Amino acid sequence: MSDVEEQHREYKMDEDFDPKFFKDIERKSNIWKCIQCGSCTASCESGRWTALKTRSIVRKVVLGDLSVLKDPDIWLCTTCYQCYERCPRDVRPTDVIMELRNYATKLGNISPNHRAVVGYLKNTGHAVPINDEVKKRRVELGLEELPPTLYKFKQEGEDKDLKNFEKHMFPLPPVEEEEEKK
Amino acid sequence: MSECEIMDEEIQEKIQNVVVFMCNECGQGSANTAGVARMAYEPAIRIIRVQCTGQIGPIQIMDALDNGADAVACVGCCIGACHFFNGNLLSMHRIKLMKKLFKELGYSDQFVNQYTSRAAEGETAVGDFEDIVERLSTAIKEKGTIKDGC
Amino acid sequence: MDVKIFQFNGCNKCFNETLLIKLDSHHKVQYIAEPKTWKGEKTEVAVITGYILPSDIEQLEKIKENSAKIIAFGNCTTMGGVFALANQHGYEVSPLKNYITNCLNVNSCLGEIEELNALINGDEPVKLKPLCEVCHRRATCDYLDIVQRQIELDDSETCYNDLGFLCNGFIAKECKEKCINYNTPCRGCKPMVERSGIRMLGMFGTLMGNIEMATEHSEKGATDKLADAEDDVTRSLPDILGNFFRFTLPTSGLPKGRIASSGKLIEDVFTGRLIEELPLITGLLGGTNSISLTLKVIESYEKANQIEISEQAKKYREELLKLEVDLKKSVENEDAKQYKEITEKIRKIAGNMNLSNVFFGGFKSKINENDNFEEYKTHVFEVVEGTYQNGSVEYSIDSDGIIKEIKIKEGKV
Amino acid sequence: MVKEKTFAFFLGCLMPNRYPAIEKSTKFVMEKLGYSILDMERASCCPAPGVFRSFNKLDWMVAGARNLCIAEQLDADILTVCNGCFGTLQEINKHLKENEEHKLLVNEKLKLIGGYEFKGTINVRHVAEVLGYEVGPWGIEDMIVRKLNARAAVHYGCHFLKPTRIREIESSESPTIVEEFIEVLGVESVRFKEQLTCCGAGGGLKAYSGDTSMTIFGEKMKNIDEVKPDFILDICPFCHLQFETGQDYLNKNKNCNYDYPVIHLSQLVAYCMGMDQEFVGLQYQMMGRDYIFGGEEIKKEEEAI
Amino acid sequence: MTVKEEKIKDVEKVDKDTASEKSEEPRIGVFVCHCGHNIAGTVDVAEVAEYAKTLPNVVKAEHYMFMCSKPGVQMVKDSIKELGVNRTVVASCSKNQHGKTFARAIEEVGLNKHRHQQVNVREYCSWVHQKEKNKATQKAKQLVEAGVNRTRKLEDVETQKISTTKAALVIGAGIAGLRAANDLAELGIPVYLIEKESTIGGHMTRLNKTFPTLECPQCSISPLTNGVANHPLIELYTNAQVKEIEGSMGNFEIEIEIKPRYVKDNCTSCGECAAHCPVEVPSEWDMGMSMRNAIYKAYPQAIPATYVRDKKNCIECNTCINICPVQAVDFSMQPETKKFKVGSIVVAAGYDEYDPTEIEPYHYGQDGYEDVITQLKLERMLSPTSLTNSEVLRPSDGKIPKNVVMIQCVGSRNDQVGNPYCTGVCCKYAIKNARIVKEMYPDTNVTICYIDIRTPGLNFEELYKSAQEVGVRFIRGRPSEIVKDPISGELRVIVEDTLSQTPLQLKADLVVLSAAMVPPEGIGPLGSKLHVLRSKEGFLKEFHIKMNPTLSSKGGIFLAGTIQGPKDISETVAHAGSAAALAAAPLVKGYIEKEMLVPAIDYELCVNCGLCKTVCAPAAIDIDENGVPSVNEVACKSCGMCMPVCPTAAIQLINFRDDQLLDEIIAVSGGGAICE
Repeated sequence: MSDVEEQHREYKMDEDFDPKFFKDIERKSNIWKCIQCGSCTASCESGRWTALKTRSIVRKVVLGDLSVLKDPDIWLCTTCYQCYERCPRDVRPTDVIMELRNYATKLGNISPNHRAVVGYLKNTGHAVPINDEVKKRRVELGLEELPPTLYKFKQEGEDKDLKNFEKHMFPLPPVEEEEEKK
Repeated sequence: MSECEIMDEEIQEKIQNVVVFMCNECGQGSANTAGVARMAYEPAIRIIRVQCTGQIGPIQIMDALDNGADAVACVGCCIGACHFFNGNLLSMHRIKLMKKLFKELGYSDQFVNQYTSRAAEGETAVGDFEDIVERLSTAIKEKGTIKDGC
Repeated sequence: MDVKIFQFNGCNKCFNETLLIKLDSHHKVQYIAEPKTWKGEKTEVAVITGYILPSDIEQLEKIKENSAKIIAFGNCTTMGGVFALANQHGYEVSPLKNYITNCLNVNSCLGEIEELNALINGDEPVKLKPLCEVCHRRATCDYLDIVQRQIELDDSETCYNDLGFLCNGFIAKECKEKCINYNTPCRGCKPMVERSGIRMLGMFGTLMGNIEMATEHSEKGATDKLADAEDDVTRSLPDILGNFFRFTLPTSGLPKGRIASSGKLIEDVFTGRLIEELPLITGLLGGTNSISLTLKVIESYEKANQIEISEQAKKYREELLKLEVDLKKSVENEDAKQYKEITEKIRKIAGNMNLSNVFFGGFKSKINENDNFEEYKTHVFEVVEGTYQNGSVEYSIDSDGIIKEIKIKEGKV
Repeated sequence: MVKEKTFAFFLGCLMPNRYPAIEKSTKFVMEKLGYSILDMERASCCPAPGVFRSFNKLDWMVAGARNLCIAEQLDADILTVCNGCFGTLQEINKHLKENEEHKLLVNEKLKLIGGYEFKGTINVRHVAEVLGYEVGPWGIEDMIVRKLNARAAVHYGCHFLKPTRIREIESSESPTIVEEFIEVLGVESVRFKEQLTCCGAGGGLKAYSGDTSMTIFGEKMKNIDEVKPDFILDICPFCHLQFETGQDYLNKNKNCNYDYPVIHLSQLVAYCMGMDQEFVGLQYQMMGRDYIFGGEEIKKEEEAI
Repeated sequence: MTVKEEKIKDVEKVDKDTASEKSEEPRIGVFVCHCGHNIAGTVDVAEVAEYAKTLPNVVKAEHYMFMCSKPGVQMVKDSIKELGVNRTVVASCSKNQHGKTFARAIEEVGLNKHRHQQVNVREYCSWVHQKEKNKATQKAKQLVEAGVNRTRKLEDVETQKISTTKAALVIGAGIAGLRAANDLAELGIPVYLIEKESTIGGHMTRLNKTFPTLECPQCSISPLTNGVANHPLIELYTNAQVKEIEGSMGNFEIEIEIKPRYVKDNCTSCGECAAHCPVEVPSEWDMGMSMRNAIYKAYPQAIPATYVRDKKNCIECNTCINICPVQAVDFSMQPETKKFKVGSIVVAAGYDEYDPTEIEPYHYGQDGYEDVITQLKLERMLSPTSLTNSEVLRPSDGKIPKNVVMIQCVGSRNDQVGNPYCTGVCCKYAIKNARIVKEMYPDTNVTICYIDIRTPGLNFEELYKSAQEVGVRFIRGRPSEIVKDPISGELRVIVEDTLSQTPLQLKADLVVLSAAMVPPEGIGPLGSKLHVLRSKEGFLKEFHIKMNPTLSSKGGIFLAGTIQGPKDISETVAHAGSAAALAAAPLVKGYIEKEMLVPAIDYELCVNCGLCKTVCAPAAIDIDENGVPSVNEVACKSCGMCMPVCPTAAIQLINFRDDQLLDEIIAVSGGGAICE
């Protein structure tokens, strides 16, 4: 933690970190133009109730403070795009947060639930898999039991695409110990 | 500048002199603004001050190309904003025919171009310059320089 | 005086024309149709006709060291001429002055014998007016709204350019052939300025000034897209080279063409030209065969597209063909007087030795005072894509009327 | 050129796997309106804009592009009923059409996945936008056989309108598209406080921290409760889910007792166009199971299922 | 033909004269400037100078730290005196920065100033190629060589005096216009002052108090308004707009259109007509805060005092006609146009208040949100002449608000609405109004939500402090939204206090938006009539932001006040004063100097095609009955557009002739000595 404060004081990035980090964000938004007016935080639905302060996240990125990547707050955004809509300098905070999440994921900072969701996608092709009760309902409603999605074809034994999903998509870093403890 | 970074070496070798006729109004204005703002661009750009791009005819353009220029461009005010009524538009039409002519001769039509810029905004001038170099280098990649033929 | 006349490559019109020197002068004239065979003896005046290729360099050297005065006669020799259009395909047709810098020039296609005489005798060269001053059409010179490739021939007062029928007369000097008198816009074989083609380009480019176009800005602020886009301006000029640089390509300072060559220079001259210009060009470079060649080209097209020809027109054409035969004879036995008569007859019908008056579907202007022009008057015809063949000539044009390829089976025209 | 009046029907996850009734209704409505609906075989999750985009933007685009490719093969515009799916697919489609560099990247990866290639020939549509603008109140008027008489709290959700610069549907501050449409169905939209805020489900928040999600939702419910609507009308199965489970959660943990039926636009329209209440499927839902639409028949009800 | 022959003859004669002059062989002096490190830091100036020495006709090549400094200029002069240099090249900054300096210098020692060639190696070379020193030096050499080649053939161009019309036009009678008109008139110049509204005084008359001293604007402006209205040299036209503007610097021809007042000047402004007029519409002047009749006077103190009839809303009941004691009302009045000649034009068209409806989260102007108003409306409420007797009342229910929230940067500093600029006066007037309100109602909470408080300059920070002292709350944060509770109907402003990082919901009875200043409506047409450039924000563009902020892009047309960009009153007045002074200069002097940089026609080549006339925009080419063209030197704008169209290159712009350009082109396109 102390070293993070250190960075804080000196506004420097640690060298071993991919320098493309800020470049990407810069390219995807106008982050350096932020005037810290607070429109984003004010319009933030989640921020009213939680510690999420969009403005200060943006600030941290501008200052190159990497503690922001470990910050759980970035996962509290509901991507409602209200800040995106109202920012007078067109900073697009939502995109910034999305980028941050990407990097956080790379660093393994990702919640178990989210891991689970990725799991679902990889083996059913759905973030929310079907269950028997719904199958029943579908039949009652006069729909086919399984929607004609990947999952159905997997049942029919043809799941080439899903295998490829497994192989190529959404690689997640291995679970860290303390996370497992949780 | 970004262009000359991406541009591979031997192409850049081939781009030595790009003659840019800039009108006395927006053209010069934007180039000066760019200069004052220290906006870097490809050093091959050579600016010639003229009263209005309407003054530059095919003769001048061919002169430049004959004497070794790799490309020629006219930079004037925005269409409709010419300080002398319609010089930039007339120039534009002549350049169209020049381009056609080059096509007929089997060359790329990117050796001559018409651009516009806005005096207040240096980035327009730099944008034009970058665009010239960009197009020229692609043209060279495809069909070679104008000198290769002769 | 001792005059030697050399025919290099190209058509032999100018060469034949020089027969006329004999008429009203006592020069000792010698005609050398094959410079390669020429031994090379001292001479006072060497007149050179035809276009020059790099391969001719040693003959030229020979001529250079043997002759006191060298005169380039006719457009091909002075500025590359119509054959130089082949340079578009990478040939190196070049004017004499590229090799012999101090030569005297008699421009225009075909060359004018008065000027030649003047130069031979070393008199004051003939002073010539600008073409527009002798042209009976009058110009308002406003911006062009539209560019015409063919016009109906009823208006003989207005300047061609005002009709949208691009004419290069502005840069030309007055000449004997006077295509403009036969409803044919000038192509500037006798320019009064350097690099006339490029000047014309500048002029017409400007005159198209109020053919409007959309303005769009790229985020960089550059509007070059405008100049890139195909639009009315470029579409209306399908063949800039052929129309503005027909006679002056090598001297215009344009880079050498890179279009693939068909292998035969004469064919490369034609490819890329416009169908409605075709008879003029064949007329130019056919030499003693130009009449038959031109008529072949025309008739093949007429047949294919059912353009019917009046009896009168047919009559005149046959007449022309006969005359062509006689002309050949007169040339063979170097009979100047006969040559003169025949050429005058041809001029009467075809307008000039370039056959400006001959066109698809008839003739462009009245031939005899007393006959009814309407009978054999040409009209605007449609451009029909296709391949047209007539005896030794075969050519194909695309939908824009641009000649894609052409085959001329006869040997050297 | 894509087929006229034909849609590749993109199911997504929640609709087929939780609320099949919405799927049923949408098909019913669109076919009644003379559209032909094509199944998108082997379609997957869109994938969800909040969640998967957070993990890896490129893969998110790839998976989305894959779905687009399926529709491109069918050569028909995509129809979605979900803001999430709409958001993802519309954004990816638009982005890849404009951004060559990314298009290349994505196409490379698509080859690995299964020899797909993104061409960018189609568009992505949301059922609410199709009904609101293409069919329009004017168009639906003589198609309906029942006219309700009810007050609804309309919830637009976020990704349907925002970001406006990408969606280009209408202003996100005071949208009227759904209101104007349902007015014809005899449904009055009641304005409530902070109507346009998020339901709290999006952005992976529901998965990440249920409590926060519920806090936000609680506030929303409070505002809705103030105006006492007959039911809550949404245009997104995910919001749908949030409203359902959310009310339940609040009842259990925050000792409220809400019982507002949650109804998707398709369900409403389907009912008004003559589909029987049982197919609207309220009985399967957690809230307002025994809510009866009522409303008077304005036409002899023909070929109702 | 005779005509032409004559022409040819006298041209030949002229040629001979110039020929003799040309024959003296060029001796060129080249001077390379270091410009401190600006040039020398990148370009090897010594090397460039050395290279210059090697060029033909160059007799002197020097490099020096600051060529524009006195010794530098002296250097140039000396070289002319001592070495008989007759053409100079200075490689330093841009032509319009110091080109004149050296031109003047060589003129002082008897050379025609057109023999100086400015080479720009700073903006075009050193500043933009700082990373590539070698290439930059190479380029500099080429540029210098080009300059040398160019100067070699430069011809003398004499300057001609053109007399000016001693009168000025001032567009707009706001504070800026009034100031300018007054100053011009005081210099003895007749002024035509036109105003599109029916009264003069502009925005300033609407205000309640002016910062920082809380003075009464009416009191400060009325001397000026009265003064102008009664000035013998000022002709005032209200309800008037510019219809057409012809001509150029020194001699403009103006046509204005005057809309009828329908009330003759014998009006005694007794007010009977208004009193009996049945029509009532919201008053524009009062920002719709009060009503006016269809025949009205904008406000009691309005000048001119004559009433005016609003034809659009009039129902033509003729009451006013019958009731008027002096029969001043006359519906038959027609719009009239007036023409006059002037020498200079001052544009003082002022500004508009930004319309916040564009920013939807604030719901301005939507029903249910009547209590969201702009500062100008608040000014009207507070002002002594207001309907509310300067009480602050909620438009919705007429109650005195308990909570007033002011929102800054509405339409300023906002890329989304395309106004990136800071208006710069909002903070000041917001603080002023906040303080006034707080002082009026001590138990009302007045809050200002700001991004940054910008109160530069004397007395403004003090104003800020005084506001804090009386208890105005300042919250640093830009409100994202104004929400209305559908049930209680109360407004809340949602904002983050960025300093304490807390999201707040401020209860607000009255929300005041500090709206930006934007270019006035109809500036576009006016701008194009005047042929002046506009900045991308839409204001009229000044010639040079620092050195010449009052001259427009077109000579003879000057900008006064907010038409050039947002300003407060004192800045506006100063700006207007300077505009007036500059506009007056050529008129007082009586002439302007025009350089005869015009085309010359070679009549031997000319084929009388007349194309040059076709393309000449200022119609500076006359064609005589024989079709022979000639150049009208005064009208010519030296654009050279006639050159490329001339098929025979007969018409050539002096010093831009084909061959002169060719020399320069050869050098820069690499055909020059340097690349061989």
